[in-house]
Amino acid sequence: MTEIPISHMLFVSTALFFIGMYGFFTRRNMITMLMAIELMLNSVNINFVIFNKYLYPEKMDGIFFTIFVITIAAAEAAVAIAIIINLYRSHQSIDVEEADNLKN
Amino acid sequence: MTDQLIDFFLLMKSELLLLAVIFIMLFMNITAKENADGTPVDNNHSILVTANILLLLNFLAGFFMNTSGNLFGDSFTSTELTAFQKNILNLGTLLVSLQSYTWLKTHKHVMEFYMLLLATLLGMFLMISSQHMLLFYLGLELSTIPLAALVNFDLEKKKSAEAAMKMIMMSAFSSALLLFGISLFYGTMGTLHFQEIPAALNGSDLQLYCLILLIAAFGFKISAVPFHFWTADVYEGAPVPVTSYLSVISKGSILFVMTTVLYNVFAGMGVEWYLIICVLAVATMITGNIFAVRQQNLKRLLAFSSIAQVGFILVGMSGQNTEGAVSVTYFIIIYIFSNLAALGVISVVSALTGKEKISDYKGFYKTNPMLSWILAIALFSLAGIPPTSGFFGKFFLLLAGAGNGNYTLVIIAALNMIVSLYYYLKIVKAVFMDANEEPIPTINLAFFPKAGLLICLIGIIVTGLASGSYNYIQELFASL
Amino acid sequence: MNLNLLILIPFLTAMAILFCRSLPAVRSIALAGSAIQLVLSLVLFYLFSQERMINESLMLFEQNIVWFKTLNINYHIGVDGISVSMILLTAFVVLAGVLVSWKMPKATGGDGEMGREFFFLLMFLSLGAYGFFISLDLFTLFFFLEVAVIPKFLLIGIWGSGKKEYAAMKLALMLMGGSALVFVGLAGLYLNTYTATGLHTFDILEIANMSINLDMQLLFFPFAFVGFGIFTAIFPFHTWVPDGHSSAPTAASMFLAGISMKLGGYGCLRAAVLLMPEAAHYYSGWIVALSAIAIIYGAFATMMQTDLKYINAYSSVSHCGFVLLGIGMLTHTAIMGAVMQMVSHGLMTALFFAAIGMIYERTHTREVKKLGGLLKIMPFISTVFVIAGLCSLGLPGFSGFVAEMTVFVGAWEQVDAMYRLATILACASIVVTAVYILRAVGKAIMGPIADQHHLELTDARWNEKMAAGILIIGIVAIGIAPFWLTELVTPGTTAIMNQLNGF
Amino acid sequence: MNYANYIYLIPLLPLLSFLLLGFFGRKYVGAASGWVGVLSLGTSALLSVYTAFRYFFVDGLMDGKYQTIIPVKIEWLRFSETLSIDMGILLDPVSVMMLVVVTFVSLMVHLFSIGYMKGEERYATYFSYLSLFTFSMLGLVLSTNIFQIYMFWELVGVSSYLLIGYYFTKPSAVKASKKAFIVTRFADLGFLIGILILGFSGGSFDFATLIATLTNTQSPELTTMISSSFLGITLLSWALTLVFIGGAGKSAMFPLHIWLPDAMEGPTPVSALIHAATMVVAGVYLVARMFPVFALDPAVMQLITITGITSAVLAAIIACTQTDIKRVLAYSTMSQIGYMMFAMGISGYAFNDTGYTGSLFHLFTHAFFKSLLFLGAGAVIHYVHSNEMKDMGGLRKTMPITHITFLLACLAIAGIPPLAGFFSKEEILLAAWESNKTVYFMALGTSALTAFYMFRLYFSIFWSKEAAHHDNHHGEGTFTMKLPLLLLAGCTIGAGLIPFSNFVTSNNIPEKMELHLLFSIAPVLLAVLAIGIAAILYKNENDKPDKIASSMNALYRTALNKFYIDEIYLFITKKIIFNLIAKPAAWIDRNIVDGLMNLLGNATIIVSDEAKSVQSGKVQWYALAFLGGILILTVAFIYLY
Repeated sequence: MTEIPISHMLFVSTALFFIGMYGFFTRRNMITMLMAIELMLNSVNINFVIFNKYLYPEKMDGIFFTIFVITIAAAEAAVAIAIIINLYRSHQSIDVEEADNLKN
Repeated sequence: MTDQLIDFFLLMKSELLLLAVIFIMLFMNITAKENADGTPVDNNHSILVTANILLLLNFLAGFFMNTSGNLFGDSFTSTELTAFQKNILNLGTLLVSLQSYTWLKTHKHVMEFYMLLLATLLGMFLMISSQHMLLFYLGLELSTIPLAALVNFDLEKKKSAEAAMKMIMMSAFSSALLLFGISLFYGTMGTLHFQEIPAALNGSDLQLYCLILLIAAFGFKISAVPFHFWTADVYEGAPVPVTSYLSVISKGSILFVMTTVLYNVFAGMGVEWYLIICVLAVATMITGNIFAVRQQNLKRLLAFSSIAQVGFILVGMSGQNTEGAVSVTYFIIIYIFSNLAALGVISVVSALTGKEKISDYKGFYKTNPMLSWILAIALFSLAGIPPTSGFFGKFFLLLAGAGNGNYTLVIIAALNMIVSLYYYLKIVKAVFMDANEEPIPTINLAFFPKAGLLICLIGIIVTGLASGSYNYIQELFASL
Repeated sequence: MNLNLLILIPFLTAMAILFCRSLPAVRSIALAGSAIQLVLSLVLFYLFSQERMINESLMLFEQNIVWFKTLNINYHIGVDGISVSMILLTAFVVLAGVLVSWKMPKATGGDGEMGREFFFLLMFLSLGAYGFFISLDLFTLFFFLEVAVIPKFLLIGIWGSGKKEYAAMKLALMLMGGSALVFVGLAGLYLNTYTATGLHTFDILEIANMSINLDMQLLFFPFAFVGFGIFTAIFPFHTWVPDGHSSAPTAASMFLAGISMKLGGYGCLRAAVLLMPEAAHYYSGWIVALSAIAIIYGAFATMMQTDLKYINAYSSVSHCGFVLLGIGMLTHTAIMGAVMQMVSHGLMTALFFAAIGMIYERTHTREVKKLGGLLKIMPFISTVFVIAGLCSLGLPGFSGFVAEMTVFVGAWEQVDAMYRLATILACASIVVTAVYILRAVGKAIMGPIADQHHLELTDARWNEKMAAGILIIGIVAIGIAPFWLTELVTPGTTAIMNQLNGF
Repeated sequence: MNYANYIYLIPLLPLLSFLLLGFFGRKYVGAASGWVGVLSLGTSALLSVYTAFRYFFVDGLMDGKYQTIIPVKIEWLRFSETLSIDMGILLDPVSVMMLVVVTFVSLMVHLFSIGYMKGEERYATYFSYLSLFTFSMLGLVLSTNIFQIYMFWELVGVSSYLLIGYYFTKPSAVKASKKAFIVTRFADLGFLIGILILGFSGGSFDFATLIATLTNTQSPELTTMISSSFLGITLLSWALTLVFIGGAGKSAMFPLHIWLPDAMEGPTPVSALIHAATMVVAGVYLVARMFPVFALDPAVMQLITITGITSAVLAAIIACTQTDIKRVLAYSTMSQIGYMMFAMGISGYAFNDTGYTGSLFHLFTHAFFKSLLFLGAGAVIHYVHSNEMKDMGGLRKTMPITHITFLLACLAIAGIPPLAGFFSKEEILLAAWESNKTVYFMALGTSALTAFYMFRLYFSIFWSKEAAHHDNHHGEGTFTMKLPLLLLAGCTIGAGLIPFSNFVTSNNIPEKMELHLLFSIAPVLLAVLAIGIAAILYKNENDKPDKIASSMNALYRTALNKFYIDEIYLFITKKIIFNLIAKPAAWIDRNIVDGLMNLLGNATIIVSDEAKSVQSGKVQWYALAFLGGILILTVAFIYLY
């Protein structure tokens, strides 16, 4: 089995990153936006892993980074969702477009 | 083994002490007594006294037994400089804590406030000491995520929730971009260790792109234009003490890190980041000032003014010499005092009357002369008027910036000072000159806020006139 | 003599004022403090004259304390004759200002008249002025220059009249603009100095002994000069003067026009011309042109004013033009004239504002059209007004004549046709000055009584008489015997000339 | 007694009395103020006469030439190595002569004023002003330095201003004082620039040095001043012309004379002192002071001549039509000063200097008879409370002393021998005859006109109709008012007999006075004829004058309206300077210069307002901006830079 070249991998991760970003810009539901962020983070994780695997297999930096990113993403999501829930209580909506009272 | 252990304790002294405080708080929270009907006993005052005393001790402890050395495979470092920077943040936190007394006294979740607050501080400490991107990233996130929760700390307020949402969304977005940058860095260099990066820098386009992403992440935290949009909304929506914390401590810590990272780690790409910083500085100063001119809400105004201040700091940072680093650090101290004094007054007034508009402050002098003077002096310091220390801070920042030969930048900065003076004076005008039918009633300050404000006031006056602090920072940087 | 006393006394006075409760106590302390200042400055004058006989060095009573070591910023103070004359002027005006404010102007925004704050700010302002005049380090100089901005803002905004907030804001912003330019100029100068230790320096005496790169001089001279020039109402950045002066309470107007505008002229001389002589030569045509415009244009603009304070404010623009003209001419006599004009204008305009303030306090109007025949009602105040006016139009026997003539004679030494034209224009302003002064005097002081209610008004009180007396003594002392002043300033101006001719 | 021991007292005594009366007069001296002034002036006058005696007869003359003595001189203000203002006292024939004239006339005026000003509210102030004026005038005539003269020049100007505006509640007085000051100030501008040129190019402000340098044909200063020119006129001419403009302004020469008639708003004794005898001749004095230098430049001398003769003729014509007696006298003064001026202009230096001597001689005699005329007029005005001729008439019986002295003065000014005016006028006419016939005939005509209008005045006041019944509460005046009239009348008779050229000549070498009796026939006859015509027309009330006036309507109207010169000035100042310069300047300042400043501020505010919408409150937009920032930086630094 031939090895998949790194460029393929990178293509996937980059695509994932920008898909996530697109989602972040276009979705109006806050939860969906969070999911989009997760996509972006995951693309980063793929990056780390493939760089580690393909380019610098002698050290484990990338892998470790990935683990920490996953952890922190979870924590971030938890806090974010808590905030969103709280927001829902006061706004009765989790539509990001409607949360624009603070402006100018 | 014992030696190592002692070293470990000494090197991580700040972090460990902070952890200890957090755990004491946690313990107190767990063991909190409840009333017969299950509601917690209202012992806020004693909690606040304890917390403030602990923070004071923490701050005082920061002066002693600072050693230098590395830990965790050289990814954590502690030097005199980091110890000093951490202690600056300790002081700032103490001041914020003192000033939040009025607000917290009637709040239901005092303990949680402190735990979250100190957790972010811990994150900043880690960040300052980090010698590895991983640790840096961990510190960054640790200092951001609890802050979002803090922004939402007035749970019942609509604005608070919205602000928190904006903050968490934006910080998640920015950290995603930062991580993307770091991952690419990793790809190009194979290492994320600060000591190894300089050798691995080759100035390629990809690395430059990564650097831009890194600076953008910094820019987000210090609210440099165009990464600043969240700032005003969050500052306005958050409870005033949190705003204070965000605007000085959080920003200050990032600026410390940014100085270290740019000056030491990315010195090899100095030409590139210098230009980026210049562009950001100009954009930040101008935008911050322009937006601040027409604000009616004081918190929002100070948010934009703090953006403008960051512009000035970036000018200093663009100096790329020891003076640059020194003046940035020095200015942060001054900025902490000045901004906390201004926000401290606003915090007290806001907590007691809920008034935050400039027009509410008309005739303030008539009822609260002392607070008015403190506010005015703080604003003068922010505007850079002598004999307040703000003058010295700004002067040295711009001097450092000019030291690199970029006089245009300095001219733009100098002109921006005029605009900034305008909106600061607008507040002063409302306070001193305008008559008001219903001025804010006379406020009786509790001991803690009063102490906090006085410390700020002394700091504002002394830090500049007495050259000691500047010379000390200079020595710290020179010894690196 | 320890020059720090000059800063210390106002500081201590200000501090003492802070701890006073009642207005009488406050103003007594302020009066005592400013009287001590005057005595101190006279002592300084005496000691300086004594010391000058045996000591040849440019600056006397020097003190040099390291402040920010690594930046080579020192607290370096010392005086030469120019500074001493400025210090004397400050002391005179401060004392007169305190006396005039005996009955406080009404304050807005605060509680009652706020006497404590008023005198505190006045003392603070004088502290800034003293500090500025004794500084020999550009940083210290700039520090004290800016110290004075905020008190002015507050004084005008709180105790002023008319469009006071607008005026206060305008003044603060324009002066801040001036400071900003000064900052750029000084910082640029600093960064182009090289000392033996490898550090840059802010020290005026050290910089004077170096030759700064010509390109850099050409780049930074305009910043420094225009920056300081804004304080001295350089055309076209003079518009803060009319608004600021006319809205300010009497004492603040006196300080503003009497002292504050002199900071600019002194700065131009000390920081710009002395330190960047080649650039001064290069730009002298511009300076002369701008100041000639300011002189004649200011004078014509004054003719159309109907508010007494506006009249004096615009005439200040015109008169301060002489200062800049003298500096721009770059001849020894002209520069000496500029210094004398600074002193003279300081005293004269303070006297003018004092008189206007007294009239306004009684009649509640400054409109020339609503006044008339005041000589009959309040002869003392009217006489003071006329004396100030006559000094303003350059009558011999008063200081204005001496100063203006010195500037003219010095200016004429520049043979270039453009300079000559500027000089003639400047000379022509004496006619225009006569026109507007006499119009004001003729309408307000002489003529039939405009308002029968004015007949009930009283003449000057003791404090006002003393204030006017002090200033008139100063004016006449220069007008009758100018030689002491020229002797005082000559070594200083000679040093500047040597610098200018030294390449 | 050495000059230096006392000479400074002459100007300082009036100064002292000014200070005393100015500070304490109103409260403490009160009614005695007049006597304080008289005392100080009397002492000054005595000292002056003593000085004159000593100078002319004891020690002034050495080696056949009157020496210039400078007993007192201090350096007052040093400008540069060569230029300084020195304060000093210079004694030479001209200044000593002027010293006597000024102190004497001033003393007379002081005396007269004691009665005339009695009961005035600001009695002490009046005398302090008078003293101030006398001090300034003495300082002026004793100056050693051209800048010193300029200083006192300004001081006399301001004292004149104060005295004209003495009745300050009268708008016309205020206006007149303002006009006098501003017009002379305008002239002084020329003087000042002239001084600057002379000082810079001539190398000194000191008269002696300046004259010595510039009359030395070898000196580089003179060479420079003659060789360099501006607009085709040499520097020397410029300087002298400008200095002369200063003199012309003070001496009310055409076209700068417009202030003098209005200046009659002041108290009449003041007019006698300032606007007849002393200050207005300062211009002549100035030319005399610098005569050696003026004589170097024929063009300027010609200008002086033209100005002088034009003023003389013009003023004489106008004087014939005026009805206010003080105005008639004012124009007559102007006309007589024109005489002096053109006499200066036609004179040569050292030889052929009859004009010079005549001019100063006329100055000397004119001071006496003109102040006498004014004081007489003052007495009349005091008596009838009006300035207008129509309110007078037939006063010869009620005011005998005034009448006689006035008549004497009229005869003197008309040039009837052997009164003072005859001798001096003859000298001037002689000089004119010798140098320029046109000038001579014009002067002769003027002389006749002078006789005519003076007697028109005299007859209208003292003859004409019968005396109206004035409430005669104070009679002809007190003794202090009559005494000066008599003393001055004495001088008017005697002054002409002084052999003037024995004392005052252009090069200070005494000459013998010659009388050309034959030459005098024509002028005297003409004068008598003119007096005759005046007598026919005005001795008794009739309608002949009106008929004549209407028969030459245009000329009469023009003269009555003073040749519309005032209107021209008014047009220039009000319409052109005010509307075209001052108003636009003020407007531009408020709207354009200040507008630009405000615009900067307002623009910032507007931008700020507009920019606020960028902060939309939408978090996705923020993130987009974030990304945009990164993209811009990326594009800028990776692809562009």
